Amino acid sequence: MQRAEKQTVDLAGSPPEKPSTERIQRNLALLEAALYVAGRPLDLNELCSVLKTRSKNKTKKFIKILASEYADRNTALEILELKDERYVLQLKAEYTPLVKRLVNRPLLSTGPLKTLSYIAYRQPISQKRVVDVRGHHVYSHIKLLKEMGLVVAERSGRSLVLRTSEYFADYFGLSHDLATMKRELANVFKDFAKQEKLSS
Amino acid sequence: MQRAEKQTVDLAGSPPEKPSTERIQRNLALLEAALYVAGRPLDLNELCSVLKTRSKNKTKKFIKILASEYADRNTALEILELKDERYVLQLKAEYTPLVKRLVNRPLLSTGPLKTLSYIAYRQPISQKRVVDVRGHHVYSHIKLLKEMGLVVAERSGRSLVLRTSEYFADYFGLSHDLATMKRELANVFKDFAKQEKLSS
Amino acid sequence: MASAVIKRPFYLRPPWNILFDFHKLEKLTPWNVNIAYLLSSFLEEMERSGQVDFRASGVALDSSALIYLMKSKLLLKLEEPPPPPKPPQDFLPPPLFLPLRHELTSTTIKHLLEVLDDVLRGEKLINLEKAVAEPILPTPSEILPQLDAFLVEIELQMERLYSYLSEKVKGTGIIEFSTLIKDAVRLDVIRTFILLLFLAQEGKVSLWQNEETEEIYVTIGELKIAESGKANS
Repeated sequence: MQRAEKQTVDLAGSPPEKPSTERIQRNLALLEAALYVAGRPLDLNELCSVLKTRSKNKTKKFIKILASEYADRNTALEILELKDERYVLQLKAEYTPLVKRLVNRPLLSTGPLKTLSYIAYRQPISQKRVVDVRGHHVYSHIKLLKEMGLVVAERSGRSLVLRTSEYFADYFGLSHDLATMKRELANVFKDFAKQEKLSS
Repeated sequence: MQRAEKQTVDLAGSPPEKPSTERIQRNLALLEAALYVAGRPLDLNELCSVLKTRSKNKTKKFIKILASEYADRNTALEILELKDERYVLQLKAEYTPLVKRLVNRPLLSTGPLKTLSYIAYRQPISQKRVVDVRGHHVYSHIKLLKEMGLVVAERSGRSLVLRTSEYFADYFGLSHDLATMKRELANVFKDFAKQEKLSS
Repeated sequence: MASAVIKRPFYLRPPWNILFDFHKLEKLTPWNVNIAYLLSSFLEEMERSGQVDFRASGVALDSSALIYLMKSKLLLKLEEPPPPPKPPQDFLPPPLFLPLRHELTSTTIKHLLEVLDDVLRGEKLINLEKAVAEPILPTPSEILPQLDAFLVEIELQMERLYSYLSEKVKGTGIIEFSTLIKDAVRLDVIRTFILLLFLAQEGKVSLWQNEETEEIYVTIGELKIAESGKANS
């Protein structure tokens, strides 16, 4: 708390045109704060608004410094740049199995994740079709995915049509535009298949 | 970064089992991972289990190193020691107002939140009573609330008694002491009840 | 040579031999056999050659029946319901990896209170419903099941009581109700009385009561009258 007070005093006294070390530190901290609370990829516009600047270049410079600091630090967290200049703070994948039991929200196991993949890939898709292809056990998956806000169901005539939510797109840093998102997903799956081949 | 390295090098040179720098880094990263994904205070037992050690002293040493690294780094995040040797990784309070508009995801959807509020208001309360008042669908809510660590269930004779957890208190900024927490909750609810009476 | 040819009957030659070789019969594909042709040519040949042999005809008939049976079994096999449709094939993408991210959530204690309002209103409703629905008297359903079972079995019970009575009144032709219900519980007393009323209605027993002692007397004396009446009519 004392630290914080000192910092704001320093900031208030610093000249605007010559970014002081404190000012840089402050911007980096703001970006870190934004990424930490969001828990999803943020695009450059959102990050600009946090820094209260219109300069995407400036924001990009800061976020890249922050990402490289994280990389140098070599700890459990990483800042990744996703497609379309989106950035996300997350746990490195290798740590997931070691701490996932401490997560206070339902985590999806492989079965529901497969169902999610399939819905995402084929959306909009009727619930019936998903059940036909994946089996009757997916009713529980669909319920879980809806509860977690990853999938939404809409009534269309007599059938239920499933699609992924905006939260889903945000979570994975995918486009909100359906066609684009599907293309992005197809690439994700292709990369995955490649990795599988390499590792097997 | 340099500071952190210096520190770990110091440790590496210290007796008795002479842990390697990599090993120390790994332990620090594990604790960071645990605190990051939990998003709530963890006690020493939980942290010990992450390091797969029984030595609370060893774990305490590591968590203190991690906390001081965070402090030295002077970014948006901090690791604080709370009462009863509990530790939490959190956003420094001063950053909250600057980024809170990026937070738009509710803890729970309305249904489970209603069930949680009812349990909090009437606790300790039998599961049966909650089901009677709210309907059979609340079994899934209670399951979710337990999975999220917001509610704990205790067997009392032949019935299950529900009450809110310490994590619940942490989340809503209530006291960690159970008795005080209940008093605080009671006060909040009393104020609410008064308003209710006035408005009706 | 010539005698050997004469000895060997014509039907052991193709094409008729398949009707007389049981080992071949079991192995052949029944659809390849034209039974009508085989049998008619067999008869023609028998007539032509003059080698009339009823045993051979019998065997030929038996074999062709067997071939028919094989054909019809195959037909039924073909008509068995088709296997359940296999799940449609589709590209199943690999499971998405969900990276762990901390995420602040927006729910505050204020939200908790807002929804609590709703829940408590629901709680009041539940209590209200309960108060209204609280039954003062036992519901009919609590009594009816026993009564139902009794009514369903009433014919049976009447028969039982009647044969019991028939045995009891053999000597005197009369029995007191009090003797009938000796040691019986109240419910059984009532049931017995109801059964007696039913029997009396059907004319199988007669009942009358002594006005002073209130004893009810039961006889099955009228039965013979009723039966003879029936027989007469």
